[in-house]
Amino acid sequence: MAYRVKLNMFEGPMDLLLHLIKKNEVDIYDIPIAAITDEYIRYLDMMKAMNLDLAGEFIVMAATLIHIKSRMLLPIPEEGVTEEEGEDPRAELTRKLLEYQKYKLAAIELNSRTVLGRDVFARGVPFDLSFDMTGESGADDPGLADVSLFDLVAVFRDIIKRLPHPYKIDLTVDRFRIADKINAIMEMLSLEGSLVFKDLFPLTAPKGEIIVTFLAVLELARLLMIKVNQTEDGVIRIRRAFKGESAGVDFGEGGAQAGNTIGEVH
Amino acid sequence: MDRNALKPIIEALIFAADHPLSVDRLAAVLEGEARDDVREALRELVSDYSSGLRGIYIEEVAGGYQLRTHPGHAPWLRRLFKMGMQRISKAALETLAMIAYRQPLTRAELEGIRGVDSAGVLRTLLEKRLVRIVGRKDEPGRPVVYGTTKEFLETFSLKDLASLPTLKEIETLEEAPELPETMEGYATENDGGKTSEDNSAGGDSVEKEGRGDDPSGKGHGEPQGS
Amino acid sequence: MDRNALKPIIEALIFAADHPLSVDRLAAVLEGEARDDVREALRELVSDYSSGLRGIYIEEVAGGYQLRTHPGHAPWLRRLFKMGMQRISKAALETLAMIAYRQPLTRAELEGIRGVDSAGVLRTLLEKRLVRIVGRKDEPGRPVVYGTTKEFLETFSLKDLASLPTLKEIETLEEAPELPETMEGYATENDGGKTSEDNSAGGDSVEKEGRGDDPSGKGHGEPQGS
Repeated sequence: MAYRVKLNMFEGPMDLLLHLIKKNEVDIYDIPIAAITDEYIRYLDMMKAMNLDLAGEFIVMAATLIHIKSRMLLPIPEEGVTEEEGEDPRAELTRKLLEYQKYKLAAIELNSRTVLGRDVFARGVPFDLSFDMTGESGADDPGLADVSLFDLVAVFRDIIKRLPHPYKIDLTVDRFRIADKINAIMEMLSLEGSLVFKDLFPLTAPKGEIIVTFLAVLELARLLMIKVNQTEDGVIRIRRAFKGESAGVDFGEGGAQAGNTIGEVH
Repeated sequence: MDRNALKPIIEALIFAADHPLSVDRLAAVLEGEARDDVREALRELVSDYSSGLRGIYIEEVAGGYQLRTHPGHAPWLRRLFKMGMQRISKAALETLAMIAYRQPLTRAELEGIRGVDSAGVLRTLLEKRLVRIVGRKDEPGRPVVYGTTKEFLETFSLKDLASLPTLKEIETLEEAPELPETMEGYATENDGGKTSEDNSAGGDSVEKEGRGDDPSGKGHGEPQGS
Repeated sequence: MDRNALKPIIEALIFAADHPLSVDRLAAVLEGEARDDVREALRELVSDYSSGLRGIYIEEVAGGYQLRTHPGHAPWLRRLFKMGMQRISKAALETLAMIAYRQPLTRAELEGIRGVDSAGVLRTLLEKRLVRIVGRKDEPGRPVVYGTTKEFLETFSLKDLASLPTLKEIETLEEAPELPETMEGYATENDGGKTSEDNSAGGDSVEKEGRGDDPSGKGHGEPQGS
C-alpha cells in the first residue's frame, strides 16, 4: 500500500468508546459489552482497511473489551463470592470512561471561558494560542474543529453503505493517489470556499477513489490545510484553514511535494 | 498621597505591566501608601472602567489585575493582528483540564486517563508555558510531575485555581452536547442546531458574572470574514 | 456604526496594538466605516483621555496614535520594572542550565560548549548569587570551577539538584525547554526597565516575557510543587 495516515494525531480509543456509547444511547453504567465490543472492532477494521495507522492503544482497548466480554460469559459462582470476584467485569472500564468523560467536559468548560488571545486581548501581539495553526508536522491537533474523527468515519460508513455495490473495500486501486486528490480538493476549495463533506463522495465514484478521497481529507486536516466543521444543520463542511498570508505547504505545485509530506510512501 | 492621586498611578502601572499586577505588587511599588488606600483606589479604577462605553476593562485574573479589550471586540482585534479565529485543540484542552484538576500529576497518570500518548501535547503546553514541571513524584523512577502555570490562569481568565468549577459542578452541566453524538442523524440531516461557538457547557460559569452585564461588546457588528 | 460605537473599538485597537496606529490602519481595520467618522471618533477619544486625572493618554507619534503612561509617572514605572522583575538574559539562563547540569565546570569548559565568551554572564550570575565558585580543577593553571547555589534552587523552586529533570526526560519531550519550567519568574529578555515608551521591543514575545510580575515569588493560586 502506498500510503498510511497516522491516526495518533486524532482521537484515542477512549474517545471512540465514548462516541459509540453516545451514538447508541447506551447506559454507561450498564454497557452492553458484546455489542459495543463488536462495533468497536468494526470501527477498527474499517479504519485499518483504510490504512489509518492505528496507534497501539486502540488494539489494547480492543483486547480489554474482549477480555471483559469473555468474563461476562463466565457463570457467576453461587457461593463464596468475595466482593472483588463478584465485581462487575465492566466496573473498571466504566470508572475509566466516567473519569475521562469528566475531563472532556472540563475541557469544554475551559474552552467556553473568556480566553486571553482569543476573546480578549491584553497589550501587545497575542501569542499563538491555537495549537492547530503551527502547521508543522509535529502539530498536535488536526483541523477537525468540532467534529471528531469518528464522526467522519461514521459518515464515511454511511456513504459506503449507500453505494450500489456490496460493501467491500477494495484497496487495490492505485490509480487514485492521495496527492492528486489533495490537489483536487484544494483546488475546489479555492474556487468554492467550502465544501460539504458528503459531496466529495459521489455515488458513482469507484470505491477506491472514495477511500482515497477520505484519506486525503484526513491528511489535509492533519496538515492543517483545511478545517472540518459541523454547521448548525448538522452538515459537515470542510474549508480552507486560515494560514495567514503565507501558507505552509503548497500543494498547488504538483503531487511530488504532496507525496513527500504524506510520508511513509512505500 | 490622596486616593485621587493614587488612581492614575495605578492605572499607569497596570497598563504598563506585561502581566496581571497583584495588590501586593502595587503596594510594594507604591511604598509608603497604605495598603487599604491602594486597594480602594484600585477598586474605584476598576469601577471607572466598567462604567460607560469603553473598549477596555480591568479584569481580576491570575492573582492580579489586568487591562483587557472587551470580548465583543475580538473580531476587530483579530483583524488588527491578522489572525484567524484561534482554536485550542481538543487534545490540549483535555490535557490542560486533567493537569489543572489533578495536579501535580505524571505523564503516565495523564496517559492513563486519556488513553493515548501525550508527549506531543505536553511538549506544546510546556512551550506555551501553560504547563510546567513542578517537581518529582516520590516513587520509583522519580518521574517529573506537571502542574499549571500562572499563564494558564491568565489565559483562561481564572482568578486562581480555586475558581475552576468543581468537576461535580461540571457534571451537572453534562447535558451539554458533546458534538460527536450529532452524527447519528447525519444521513437524515437532523436539525442539530449546534455550532462550535456555543459550547453552552460553561454558559453560566462563575467568571461571567463580573462582566456579563456589559453588552457594549456585542452588537457592534462584526467585520466581514478576514 | 455610529461614532459612539466606534470609539470603544478604536480604544481597544489602540490599546492592544504594540505600535502607534495610523488613521489609515484604523480605517483599514474598520473597513466600511467612513474615514471621517474614524477620524472624528479618534479625536473624541484622545480628548476623553486628556480630560481628568488619568494615568495614560493617547499620543500622536510616529504617524500614528499610541496609549502611553504619563511622563510624570515614570519614577513609579521604573520602580515597577526594577523591583522583583529580576530580569535575566537568555544567555544567563543558558549558562545557568549548563552549570546546573554539568557542575562543577570551568569557565573554559562552559565557553567550549556555548562557543562564546561567558565572562560577563558568569559575573552577573555570581552577583545574583545563582552561581558560585565551588573549588579548583586539578589541571594546569588550576582553574576555578563553578556550581549552582542554594539560591538557585530556591529561585527555581527546586527541592534539590536531583529534582532537575534529567536530560533524558527532556529529550523524550524533544523540544521541551532545556530548563526546568520553574524558570517562571524570569524574563528571557534582558532589557532593563521597560515602560510604555519602549514596549515594542517585547511585542512578539508576550508569552516569554517576565512572568516575574510577582516579586513575592509565590505563584498566586498555583500549587506548590510536590
